Amino acid sequence: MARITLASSLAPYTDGELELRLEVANVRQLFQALGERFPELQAHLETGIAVAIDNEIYQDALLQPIARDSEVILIEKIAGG
Amino acid sequence: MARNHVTTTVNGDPVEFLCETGQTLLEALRDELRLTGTKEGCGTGDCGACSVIVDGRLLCSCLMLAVEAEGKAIATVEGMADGETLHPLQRKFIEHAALQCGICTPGILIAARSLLERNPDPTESEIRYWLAGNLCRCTGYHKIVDAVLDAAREMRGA
Amino acid sequence: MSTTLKYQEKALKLVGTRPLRPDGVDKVTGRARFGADYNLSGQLIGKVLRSPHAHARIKSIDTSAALALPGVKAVVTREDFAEMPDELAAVGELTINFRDVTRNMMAREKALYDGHPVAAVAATTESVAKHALALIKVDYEVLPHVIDVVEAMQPGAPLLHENQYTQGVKPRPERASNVAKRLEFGRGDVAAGFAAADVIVEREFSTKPVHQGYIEPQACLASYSADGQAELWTSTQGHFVFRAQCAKVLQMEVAKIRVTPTEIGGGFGGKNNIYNEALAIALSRKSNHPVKMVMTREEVFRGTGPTPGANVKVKLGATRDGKITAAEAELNFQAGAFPGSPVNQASMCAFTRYDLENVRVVGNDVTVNRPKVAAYRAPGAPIAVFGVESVIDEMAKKLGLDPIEFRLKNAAKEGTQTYYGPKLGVIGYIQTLEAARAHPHYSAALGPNQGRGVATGFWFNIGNETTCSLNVQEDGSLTLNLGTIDVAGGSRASMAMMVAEELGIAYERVRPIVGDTSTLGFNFLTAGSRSTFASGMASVIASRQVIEKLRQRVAKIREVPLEAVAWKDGQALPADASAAQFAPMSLTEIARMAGKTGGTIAGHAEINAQGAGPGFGTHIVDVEVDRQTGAVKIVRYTVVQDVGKAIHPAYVEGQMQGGAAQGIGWALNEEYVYGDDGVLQNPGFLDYRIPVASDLPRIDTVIVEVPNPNHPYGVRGCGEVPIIAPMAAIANAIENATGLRLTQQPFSPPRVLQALDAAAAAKG
Amino acid sequence: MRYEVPKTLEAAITLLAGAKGGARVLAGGTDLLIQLRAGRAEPELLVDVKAIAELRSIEAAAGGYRIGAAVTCMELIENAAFAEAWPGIVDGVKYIGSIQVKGRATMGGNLCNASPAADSVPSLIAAGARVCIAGAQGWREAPVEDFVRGPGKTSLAEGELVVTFLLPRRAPRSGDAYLRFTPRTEMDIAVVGAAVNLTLDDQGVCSSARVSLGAVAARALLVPAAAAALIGTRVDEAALLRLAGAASAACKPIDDKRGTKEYRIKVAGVMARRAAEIALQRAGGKD
Repeated sequence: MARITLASSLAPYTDGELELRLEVANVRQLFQALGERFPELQAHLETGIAVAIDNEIYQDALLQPIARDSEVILIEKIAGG
Repeated sequence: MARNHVTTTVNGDPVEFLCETGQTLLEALRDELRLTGTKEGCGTGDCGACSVIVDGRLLCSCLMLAVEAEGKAIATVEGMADGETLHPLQRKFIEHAALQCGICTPGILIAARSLLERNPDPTESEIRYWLAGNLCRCTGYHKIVDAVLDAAREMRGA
Repeated sequence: MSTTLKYQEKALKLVGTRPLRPDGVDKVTGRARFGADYNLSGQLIGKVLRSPHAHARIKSIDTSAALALPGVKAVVTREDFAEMPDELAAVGELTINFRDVTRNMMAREKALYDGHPVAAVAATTESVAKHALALIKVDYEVLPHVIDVVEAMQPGAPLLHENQYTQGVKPRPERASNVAKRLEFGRGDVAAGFAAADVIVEREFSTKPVHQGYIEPQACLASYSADGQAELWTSTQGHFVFRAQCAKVLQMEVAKIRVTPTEIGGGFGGKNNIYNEALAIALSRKSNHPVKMVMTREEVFRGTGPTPGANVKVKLGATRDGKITAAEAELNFQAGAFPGSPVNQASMCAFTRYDLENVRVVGNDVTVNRPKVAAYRAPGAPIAVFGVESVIDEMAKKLGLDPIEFRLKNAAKEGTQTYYGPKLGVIGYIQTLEAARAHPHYSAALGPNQGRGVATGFWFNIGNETTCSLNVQEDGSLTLNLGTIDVAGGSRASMAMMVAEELGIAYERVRPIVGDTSTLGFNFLTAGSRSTFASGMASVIASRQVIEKLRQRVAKIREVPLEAVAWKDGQALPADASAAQFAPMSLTEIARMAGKTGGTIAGHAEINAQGAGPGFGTHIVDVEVDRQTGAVKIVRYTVVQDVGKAIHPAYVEGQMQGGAAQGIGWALNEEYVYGDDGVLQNPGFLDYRIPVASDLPRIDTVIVEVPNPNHPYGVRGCGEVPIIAPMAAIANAIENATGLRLTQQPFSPPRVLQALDAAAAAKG
Repeated sequence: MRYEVPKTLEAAITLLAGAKGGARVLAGGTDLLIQLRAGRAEPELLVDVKAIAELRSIEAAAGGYRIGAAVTCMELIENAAFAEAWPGIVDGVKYIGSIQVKGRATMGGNLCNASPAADSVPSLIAAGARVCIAGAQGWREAPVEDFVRGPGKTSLAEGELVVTFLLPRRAPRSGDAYLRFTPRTEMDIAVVGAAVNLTLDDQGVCSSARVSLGAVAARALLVPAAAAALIGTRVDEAALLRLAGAASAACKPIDDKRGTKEYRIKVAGVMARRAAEIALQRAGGKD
C-alpha cells in the first residue's frame, strides 16, 4: 500500500490525521478514498491540492499512476505571478 | 460641440484632423490619425510612454493639446526608421535585448534620439538622467542604457 | 495526460545563444499592437463608475439620467450579472470563488474598497461616457472600514463579509471574522528546537501593499454578436483563463467566446484575472456595438490588485557553531476585499532555502477594504523572505559568521525534506551561494556610509496545461503556434530556438506566434515561471513528432525501412553504413513534396507539464545612506541565480535585472498610501514611486545552470526568483551601513532618518 | 471650450477681460492639462499665450535679465549666459519634472500654479526677482515672494496675467543655488526645497544674502533670519549651523503623503546648509 502523508496545513480537515496507507493506483483513486474518509477535505482535494509522488510534484494529474510502494504527499497547489 | 480644424506635419507628412479643444495631441495621434505607436501609460506626464518630438522639442504628447499642433512638425516612433532601414537606436535596442514588453520602447527611443541629437557622446549618467522621465518596469534600465551607449558610439562612427 | 521529458545532455548549436527576438522590430517601430491599439468600426467607449468609499452599503443605483443622455448606448450594474454560488470552482486551472469574482468585477450588496466598480456605461465618445458616469446616482450607506491587517484581525473590527468564518481552525468559530483562512505548516518539534538553541533571534516586520506597476493599463475590446458569439481582444497573461472566467460570469459556452491576446505591456501577475473584460462583453451584448474599455492609470491603482500588505513575525534559534535548530514564522497577509492572498505560497517559501529539522509557519488570509490582491512575481514570497532573511542576517552577525557562510552551513540541497511536503530534488542553491561568495562584488571595498547586504530566494516554478502546434509549410519554413502568452520575457524566441535545435535548422526558419483561443486547446496563464519550462516542453514534443513524420515520409518516398532513416542537421539521411542507403532529403525538399506524398506535415502537443525544478537566487547589494536625510542609494547590485538552463541568456539576464529593479522599488519607495477615510492617496506614477533610470545602478548578473532533470534542455524558470531577495538584501545592507535593523517596508527617507535619530538619541 | 492664440499682449488681455473669469491662460499646460483631464478645471476659453513675443523672450535688461513668463524650462536651461549669471535659478528649473515636461513647462506657469513645492519659486525669491503683471487696469510689478497667497491661490486679479520676470543686476562675487529633497532622484515633487543667494565682499565676508524655502509652508517663504545667519560671516561652520537652525525654525509644514512635519523641518535645515555651501563656491568664496 502507498504511504500517504498530508501537509500539516490539511490537519483541520482530517481531525489531525496526517499519515495513512491506502491501496490506490492513481491520483483519482487517492482523492476518492481520501474524500470518503475525510468529507471536510473533499472540497480542497478538487480545488487546492497538488500531489508529490516520490518527491515529484504533480498538479491536476488525476491519472498519474501511484505505485504500491510509492510515497505520496498532498500539498497546497502552487500558482504564481 | 464645435471641433477645431488642425493642419500639421507628422513624420514629414502634412496631415489634417478635427479635434475637441480638450483633446490631447496623444489622443489625436492615436484616435484621429491612428498612429498608435505612441502609447499612453499615465496621461499625466509621469511615464514618458507618449514621448514625441515637436519642432525639435522632446515632450509628452499627453500634456499638449491637439489644437496646439497647428503648423508644427511632429516626430513619432513611426517615423524613426528610414524605409526598410531601422534607426541605429532601434537596431541596438533589439540587439541588446533592451526591450521586453515594449510598451515603453517607442517613448524611450524618441527620448534617446532627442538626447543624441543634442549630445552625441553622452555618459551613462547623462543617459540615465535624460531618460528619467521614461518609466520602464521590465528591464531595470541596464540593457537600455547599454543600447543607447552603443548606438551613440555607432552614430559617432567611433 | 501529464508529461515530463527527461533532461539529455547534448552538444547545442542554438540553445544558449542570443538570436534576435521575433517581436523586436514591431516593438521598436511602433507596429506592435497592445490592448489599447485595437479598434473596430462602430465601437463604443466603455467607462466604469467606481466607489468613492472604502466600505459602503449600496442602497440603490439610479441610471435613468445616464441612459437618457444622447450617445449613451448601454449601462450595466449588479442587476446585469447572475448571482454565483459561494463555492470554490476550478476554472481554467485556477481555483476561484465566483461569488467573489462577480462581486469584484461589479459591486453587489456593498462597495468594499475605494475604486470598487458599481456601474459601467458604453457611449459613442469618451467624453459622453464620462458625462454619463456623473449622471448615475448611487445611494451609499457609508460603513466603518479597516485596511491594516492587524486591526482587521481584531475581534470587533469592521466586517467585510458578515458570513465569513475562519477556515482551518477547529472547532469551527462561532463569530464571523475577517480572517478567511488559517494555514499551518511544519515539521519536527519547534519547542525542543528552541530549547536546544544557544542563540534566539525574534523580530516583527510589516510591509505595505505595492503594485505590479506595468506601464500598460488594462485594455480590452469586445464584440458580441446577436448569434451569441463574442470576440475579445485583451492584454492578458492567459487568454484561455480569461475566456473561462468570462464564460462563467456571463453564463456563456466557452467555445462561443474567442479571445485574441494582444501584445501585453507588462503584467507581472497583475493581468492574471479579468477586470473589465466581462463588463465589455456585457455592454457589447446590451448595446449591440463593439465596446472598447481602457483603464486610466488612476483606475489601475485603485481598481486592480496590488500585493498584500502584511505583518510578519519570525523567530530563529541556532547553536553557537551556526546550525539552525528551530524556525518559526507567522504571516498575516491582507487579501484585499475578497479571500485569496498568496499566504499559502509565502508560507511554503519562507524557510525553504534551509535544511531544517524543526519548523512551524502559520499563515492568515485576511480580508480588508482594499482591492482584491493579485499575483505579483513569486506571489507573497518577497514579503515572507524580507522577514526571514533579515533574521538570518542578524543571527549570522550574532554568531560572528559571514552571512553566506552561515547560509551554506544550513543550505537546502538535493534530498532536503521540506516542511510543506516533498523532499527537494536536484537544486542549485549552494551553487548560487558559492558563486556569490566568489564574485568580486562580495569582496570589493566599501566607501563611507556604505554597507553591503546579502539575501536569498526560492521559488517552486510550475508546469501545468500547455498546448502548441508546429506546421511545416510548403517551403520548409515552420509556424509554431503557441498557447502560452509571451509576457515579454522573450519566450517566443526561446520556443523557436528549441524547435530549431531539435530539427537542426536555422532559428530564422521558425516563426513563433501566440494563437487565439480558437486555434489551440487550453493553456494555463504565463505565471509561476512556467512558460519556458512547460511551453518549451510542448514545443520539443511537437518538434519530435514532426521529425518522426518526416522520417516516415522519407522512408516511403525513398522506399527504405523507417529504421534506415535518421534525422540530422535539418535533413533525412541513411542511419549508418549498414542501413539501406538513399539520397538524403532536406526539410525543404520533403516539404515541397509533402502535398503529393500524403499531405502536409505537422506536430502538436497537448500536455499537462510536470516536473518543474525549483529555482534559487542569491543577491548582493551595496547601499549608501545619507545620514542627514535618510536617503538610501543603491550603489552596486549583483544577482546570482540558478535557472536550470538559460535558453536565451540575454533574456534571462533581463528577467533577473527587471525582477531586482522591482524589488529595489519595493524596498525603497513603493507603497499604497491611504487616508483616514480609506481612500488611496497616491493613485499615480508621481506619488507611487517606481524606480527611474537615474535611481538605479547597473545590475550585474551571474547565471548558474544546474539542469532540471525533468526538462529536455534542463529549464527551471527564471521570472519569479529575482524579486524575492532584494527587500531583505537592502535591509541587511542598511544594517551593515548604519547598525540599524529596519523592519518596516518601505525604507523611505523619513523612516530611515527617524530610525537614525532614534538611535542617536538612545546613545545620548 | 474655445481656444484662442492672441499675437499681442493687448489681444490677450482683451480676451481674458471678455471671458469674465471663464478663461484660463495656457502656457506650457503641464499643470492645466492634468486639471482639465481630471475635471478640476472647466474653463469656457483657453488663451494660449505662447505667440506673444514679450512672454517668449530672454533679454538682458538694465544689467539684469527680463525673462518671458512663457519661456520654457529647457530654453532657459540652454541659455548659457543666463545659466552663468543665475545658476541657482537654473538649478530650480532643472528640477521641474522630466526633460519632456521641461520642454513645455514655464516659470510663469510654475509660479501661477501656486504649489508650495514649486521648484523654480524659491530661487526666484532668493534672487530678488520681481514679477511683471498686465491686465485691463494696466501694468504692475511685485516681488515674487508676495505673488503667491497660498496653495493654488495667487494675487492675480481677474483678467490679469504674468508677463515677465525681472532679475536684478548681479554684483561681483555673487552666487546662488537651489537644492531640494525628493525620495527619487528625478520625477518627484519637492518634500523640501531651499534656495540661497549670497554676495561676498573682497575679504570673502558675506555682505548680503537671501534665503528661501519651498514645500515647508502654504507657500514658498523668504527667510530673513536664515539670511541674517550668513551676513557678516565667512559662511563658516558656525554660520551654516545658525543658517540650518533658522531655516528649520521658519518651517510651518503639514503632514502629507510626501513627508511628515518633523521630517520637513529637519531636512529644511540640511538643504539650506547644502545650498549655501554651493552658493558660496559659486561666489568664489571656497574652492
